[in-house]
Amino acid sequence: MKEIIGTSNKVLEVDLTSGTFSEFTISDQDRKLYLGGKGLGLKLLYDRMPAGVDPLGEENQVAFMMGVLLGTGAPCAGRFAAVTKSPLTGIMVSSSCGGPFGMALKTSGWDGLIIKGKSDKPVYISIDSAGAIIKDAGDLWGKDTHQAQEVLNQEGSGAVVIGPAGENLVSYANLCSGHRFLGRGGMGAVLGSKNLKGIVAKGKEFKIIPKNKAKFDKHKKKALKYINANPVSSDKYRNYGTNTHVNLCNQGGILPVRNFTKGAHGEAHKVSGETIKDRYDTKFSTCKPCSILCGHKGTFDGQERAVPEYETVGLFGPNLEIFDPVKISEWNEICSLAGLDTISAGVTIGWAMEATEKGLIESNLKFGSPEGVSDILKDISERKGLGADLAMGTRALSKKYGGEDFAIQVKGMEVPAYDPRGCFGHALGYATANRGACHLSTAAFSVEVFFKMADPYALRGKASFIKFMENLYAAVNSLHICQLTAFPFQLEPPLIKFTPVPLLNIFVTNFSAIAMRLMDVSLWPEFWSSTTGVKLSMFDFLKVGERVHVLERYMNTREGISKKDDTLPARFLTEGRTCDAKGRTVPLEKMLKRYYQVRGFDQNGIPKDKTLKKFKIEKK
Amino acid sequence: MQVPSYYEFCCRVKTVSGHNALEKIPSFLDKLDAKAPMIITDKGVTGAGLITIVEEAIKGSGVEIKAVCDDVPPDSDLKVVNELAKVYQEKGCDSIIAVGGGSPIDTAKGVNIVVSENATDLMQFAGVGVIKKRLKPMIAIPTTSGTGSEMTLVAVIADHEKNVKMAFVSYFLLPDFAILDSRMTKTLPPFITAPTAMDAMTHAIEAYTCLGKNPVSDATALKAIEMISLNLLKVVKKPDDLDGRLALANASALAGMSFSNSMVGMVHTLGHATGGVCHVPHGVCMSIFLPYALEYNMHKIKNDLAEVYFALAGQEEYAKTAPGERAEKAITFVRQLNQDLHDATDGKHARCLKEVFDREGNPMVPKDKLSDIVKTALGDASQFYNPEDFDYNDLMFVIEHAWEGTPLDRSKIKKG
Amino acid sequence: MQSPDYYEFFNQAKIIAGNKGMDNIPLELDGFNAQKPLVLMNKRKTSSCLKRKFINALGDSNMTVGAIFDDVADKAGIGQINDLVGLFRARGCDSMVAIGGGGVVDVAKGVNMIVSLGVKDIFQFAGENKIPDHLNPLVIVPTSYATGYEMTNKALIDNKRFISDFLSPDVIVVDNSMVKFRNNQEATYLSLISLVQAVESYLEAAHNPVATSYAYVALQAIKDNFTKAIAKPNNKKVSLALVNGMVSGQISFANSSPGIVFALGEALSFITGHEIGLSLGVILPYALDYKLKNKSNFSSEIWLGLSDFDEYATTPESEKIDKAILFIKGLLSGAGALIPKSLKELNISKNKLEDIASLAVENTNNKVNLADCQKILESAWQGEPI
Amino acid sequence: MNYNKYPQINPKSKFIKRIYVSVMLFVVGRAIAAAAKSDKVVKEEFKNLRDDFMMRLGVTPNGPEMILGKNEKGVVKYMGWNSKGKKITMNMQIKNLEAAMLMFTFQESTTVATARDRLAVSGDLPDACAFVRILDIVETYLLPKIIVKFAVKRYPKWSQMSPLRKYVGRVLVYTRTLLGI
Repeated sequence: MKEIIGTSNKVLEVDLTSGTFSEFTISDQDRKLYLGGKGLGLKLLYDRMPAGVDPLGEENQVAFMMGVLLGTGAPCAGRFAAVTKSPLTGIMVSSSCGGPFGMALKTSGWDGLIIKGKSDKPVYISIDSAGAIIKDAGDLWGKDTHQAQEVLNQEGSGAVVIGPAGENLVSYANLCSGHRFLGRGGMGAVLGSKNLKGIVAKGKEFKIIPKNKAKFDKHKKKALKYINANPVSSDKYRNYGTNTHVNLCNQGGILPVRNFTKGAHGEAHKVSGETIKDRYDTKFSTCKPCSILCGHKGTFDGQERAVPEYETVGLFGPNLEIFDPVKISEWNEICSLAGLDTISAGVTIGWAMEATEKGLIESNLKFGSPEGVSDILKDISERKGLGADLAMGTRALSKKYGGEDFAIQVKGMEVPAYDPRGCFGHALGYATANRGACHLSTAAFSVEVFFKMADPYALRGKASFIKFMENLYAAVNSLHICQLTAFPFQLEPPLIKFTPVPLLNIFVTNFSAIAMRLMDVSLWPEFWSSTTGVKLSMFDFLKVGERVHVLERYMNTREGISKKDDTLPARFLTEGRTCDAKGRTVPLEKMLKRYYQVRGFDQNGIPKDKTLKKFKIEKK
Repeated sequence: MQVPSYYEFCCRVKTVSGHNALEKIPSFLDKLDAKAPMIITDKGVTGAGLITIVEEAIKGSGVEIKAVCDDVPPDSDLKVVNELAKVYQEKGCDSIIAVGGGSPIDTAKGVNIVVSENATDLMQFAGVGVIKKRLKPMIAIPTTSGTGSEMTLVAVIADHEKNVKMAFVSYFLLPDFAILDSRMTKTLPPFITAPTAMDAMTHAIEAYTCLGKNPVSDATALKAIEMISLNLLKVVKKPDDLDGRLALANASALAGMSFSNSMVGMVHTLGHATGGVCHVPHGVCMSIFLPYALEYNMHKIKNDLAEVYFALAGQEEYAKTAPGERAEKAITFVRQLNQDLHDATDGKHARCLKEVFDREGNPMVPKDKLSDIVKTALGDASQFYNPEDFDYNDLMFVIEHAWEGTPLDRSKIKKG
Repeated sequence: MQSPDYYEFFNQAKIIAGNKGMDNIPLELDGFNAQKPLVLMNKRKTSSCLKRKFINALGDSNMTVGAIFDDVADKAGIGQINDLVGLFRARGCDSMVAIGGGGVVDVAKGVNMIVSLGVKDIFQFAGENKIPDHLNPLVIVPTSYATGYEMTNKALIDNKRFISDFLSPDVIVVDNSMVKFRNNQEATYLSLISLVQAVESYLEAAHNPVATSYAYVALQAIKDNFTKAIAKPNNKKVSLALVNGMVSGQISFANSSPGIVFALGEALSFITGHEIGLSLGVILPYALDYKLKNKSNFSSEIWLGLSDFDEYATTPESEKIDKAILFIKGLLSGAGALIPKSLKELNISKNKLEDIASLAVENTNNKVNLADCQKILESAWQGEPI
Repeated sequence: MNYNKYPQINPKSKFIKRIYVSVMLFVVGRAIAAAAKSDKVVKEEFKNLRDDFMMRLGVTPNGPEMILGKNEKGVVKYMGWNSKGKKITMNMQIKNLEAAMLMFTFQESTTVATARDRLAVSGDLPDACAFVRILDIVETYLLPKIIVKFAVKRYPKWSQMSPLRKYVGRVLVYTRTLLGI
């Protein structure tokens, strides 16, 4: 088998309009400044796509970017990213996935794939090291994500496809590869609008060898040690998957209950990862390769189904006041097959239930009753009846029917299953995250609520804390490696591991700026440089993260984003949770002001020229 | 435009104006879900056949006029009010339409208090802000385009037995609707049109020049002045000019808005008194005293008066006149207007007190009454809104000139 | 001038403006036989000290405040309204006081509908003249923030329009301790709202002697103070004058038929989320140019509002409108960077214009013409006069 | 919704201002009574008033206030701050304490206050008019010219009030006000 030392730096560019493809190489500078994955994807689109294009129009482009570490056997690196302009939010969206497509494309010798143009009839793309062939997908159209993949996988070792939801341009339809998803922001609709049912790559043509093998293996050992030593990754996630969050969130009062009104619920334990594990004997079903092993499947009354991730459980469960794992797993499956984002779907249905209650719309959806949910999910993916409206997402919905105050979305993207009124840092993260309400851009809830390393209600230092987390994860997603490694890689290094938590808390809460500087995140850059052979210090690494974040922000401001959009649903700003006697609401303004300062944005949230200059982003 | 450091403005009346505005009455009554109005008016109005127009406009709309009472005397009083209230209750009415000038409208306000509060003694509601609930729906249809009482929150009702006049002040006394319809003023004879319009003119000018002025009342006042000076003579010469009539009606309403918020000064101080002592029609007093009061206050209101001149004479004249002379010109203009009206009504429109005659043609203001008038005047509240202070002697000095019809000797005016 | 063949004018509100204005609230409410108001604020839109100032102003009156709810959302929603109805009844309130603008007032009007008429669902009243009867007294204390509907007979709840004379406030208290602008952006946006509203009530279509009198007041206030406000936004005199103007502007607007500029600005801010004042500022000049094409649209009196007697009198009739429009453009360019020169500069993507135009038409139920809307937006986006 | 987060509020009483206004009312009341004895014009004005004249000048809604009227002998007297059991023929109410402060700190003259509708009068208006005129004269006695110039529309000229009369009057009024005789 042929070998690739480090990276191939080859990107395949397919134009569906003309039906042709071409390839180009990534410049060393882009590679150094944007690493790969999300970051590089954004940069490529920034160079290729003008502002103000219609997300579902011909001019919109999708970039699939394979991480540098993908295929090297680095732990938890079996992931790839996709970047495009979202029909849900109208701004840039990036997503990460652990499905087989990534490995397949990379081992066909490609570091990335850019799709542009629009086919006039349903097609799919078949890729190998020689290039791409566009084939008719007439008989695939209408198939669900699994059937479609079965067909495509006959031509290769990994595919990514859309389901009916994507074909019907549901604005939060997603992409499916294996049983993993590029979940958020409606990328499915973008492919659907291009009449592209799926992409399959031959794979297994190349072997990926790190430049500096010895150094690489050293770090790999260290990484595995950390992962297996860390209680979160080696115990919680490995045993219960992300659903271990249910109890933690419930105790912390940040569980979404009844469309984000309560914050906690007595029956939450019924849907916790722990309960699911011992009631539905779960087995591993993970990304490949992976060493954390958070993904599971289980047997729900007789049928083997994937165990829903925490977001799905939280938003289909407590958020609708339903505590039946079987139902939730069933709905999860419906979404998987149709290619629907479960977060947006869950929140949208939550909105529909409350709107029905308040007489803004008419439906049979009611909090606490599973009745009608599976039907509405199908209707959404087929855009039938009320489903057609729900398919627009909560922002458009609430603009049409009213009820914007309880439309739980930011910049058009529905809020994941962490109630920001219990973790102000995370709240700021929601407001400033580039793709809209996103729990992954900071994941601050874990530090504030799970590990209690910062006072969740304090405002001091939140700005620089959030800035750091955003930068870190932007960089991690550009490597690209699983974000869950953040727990072991950050918490296991001695300095943090051996400082007592209360002390950490005081330090992070009051001197976050310094605390963040002392954070040892060297492991990630080491992996990258040992693979590419290009030097990358820890500070370069974080600077890349910042660069990526600022670039994405700048691209969004060209789409009209400014301070007015960096906000939260009225519910979080004006109503307290019932579980919180103080009835606290998020004092966003104060944090935002400071955040813009530390970010180098003006007070309207637009990156200053000198900030752009600092990161070598040329204004367009 | 200077914004005073404090002011109040209120006009809760919905004003409806048009050549066929009356036809809207049913829909308005419906809005306030009323369908059985009682019409209160005076003989003059019925005589002129105005009520028939109103009835025509309402006919066939589901609204049924339960009673038409046209026996309101010019100086209405408590007795009348109580009688009408009885009628209202007996006939089971649910709203009031007042058609006419000051007297019917004030009476209607009184009736409304009695029927809404189920009052046995109206007088217990006298005073400021005693009435604290919404009254029955009331529509006012002015027929004189002068008094502006359709726009005021005051009702003055006399009790001739006890021989006292009581003022009722409450925002709930404002009619819900004031309907200005050109047909209602069309038949008003020139020699009455003239003084009533001058009455409105006075309201507007005093509103603009007295102490209670505020930006909003200024704006409405200016409009009113402009509309009157443009249309008054035209209408007096050509009584059936409907557009002119409508303009005057509008002007009077606008003036009403202004003065009911900014209050009025010396002209009214003397005017009320003259009316009270010698029963000279209000409008007549207004048109006579206006120029004199302006002269008396001149040194305090020079700038405002200059702006009034803009509205009076129009922009060309205003531009032509040197800034220093505009105020003077304004007074001359008013005098001239009185003169023109005098000619146009072949002498029926009085320019000075000695020219005021009653129907039998004998003078209504004998010179020896002047001091009585002044004494009464000193008890009139409007004096506090007048820019310049005055005492007995000042008033005598002014009214004597007004009687003779000779301009004031300014040197004699005491300036503070 | 002649008066039009037909017009209606209504301003329910008593305006109390100036020094110690708020101290009159107890008396005014007592005049309606009300002693216990529920007070609404939006602490994110008004500076924090206003709450204290309000309470102090009520000192030594027998009035109790049922509650001061300062968490009103920016946009009125039925959920919060129902919550507040609960609070209103729990405290046995009998009247509403709204401090500020936008959602605060809409919510107040919503609550008032329910508690006054004792209904469960207010959406039965959505639309024109659906409200059957008088509501409880509503006092509005404008601050430096407004959206253009507060003083009118309109309310916007869950994006549904309520239009009825019974929705107009009963008392408007412009107290000079409450109106100070926090920054010149706020000042600009507020002024622009009343500027547009006033200008549009000078359109011949809606020419109404009383309404234009109010519009005149608004224009005068803006003419004298707009530029000052940009230089010194926290000057009390200036902000008092401008907020006064805003009140008059809204009243004239409430009595004129809906104008195209305001409709467009409203639609623009609804779809893009920009402040309505800003949206109006960007659109106004282009709309004016468009209107200019047939002058008959305007009454030359608009120039009187923007100049003074001497200047007006000495301007030849034919030039008055041009001068007025020139003056307005002057004001806008005076605001410099506060008002972008085009929608493009605002980064509004072109594919949104269509929706904006049709929304504007829908909101005014077809009282404005779609083609006009599109033309104006187009040129406003390009930044080139038609 | 958590009601306790939004408590009921009973605005405090403005103690200092109340005291100040009460004192001023007291002084004014006594001064008028005094002037009624010392100054012929004031005397004249009062003579024309009805015999059972009894007026209240106060602040709505809950005071302070002062009562002034003629006693059975027809002598004008300051009758304290409690209107109980007195037949008020003319009632002058200042709309609120702040308005009263503005008046009694001479930021707003009586004229301006009336023009700004800060006073509400009920009862026979002629009496009220007379009273305001009296008030103006008394002010000229009590206060230095600089203040009064703003307080009244026109400051009495030599012809109307010779310095002699003014200063003698002032002394008399002050002593009587203080001693209450």
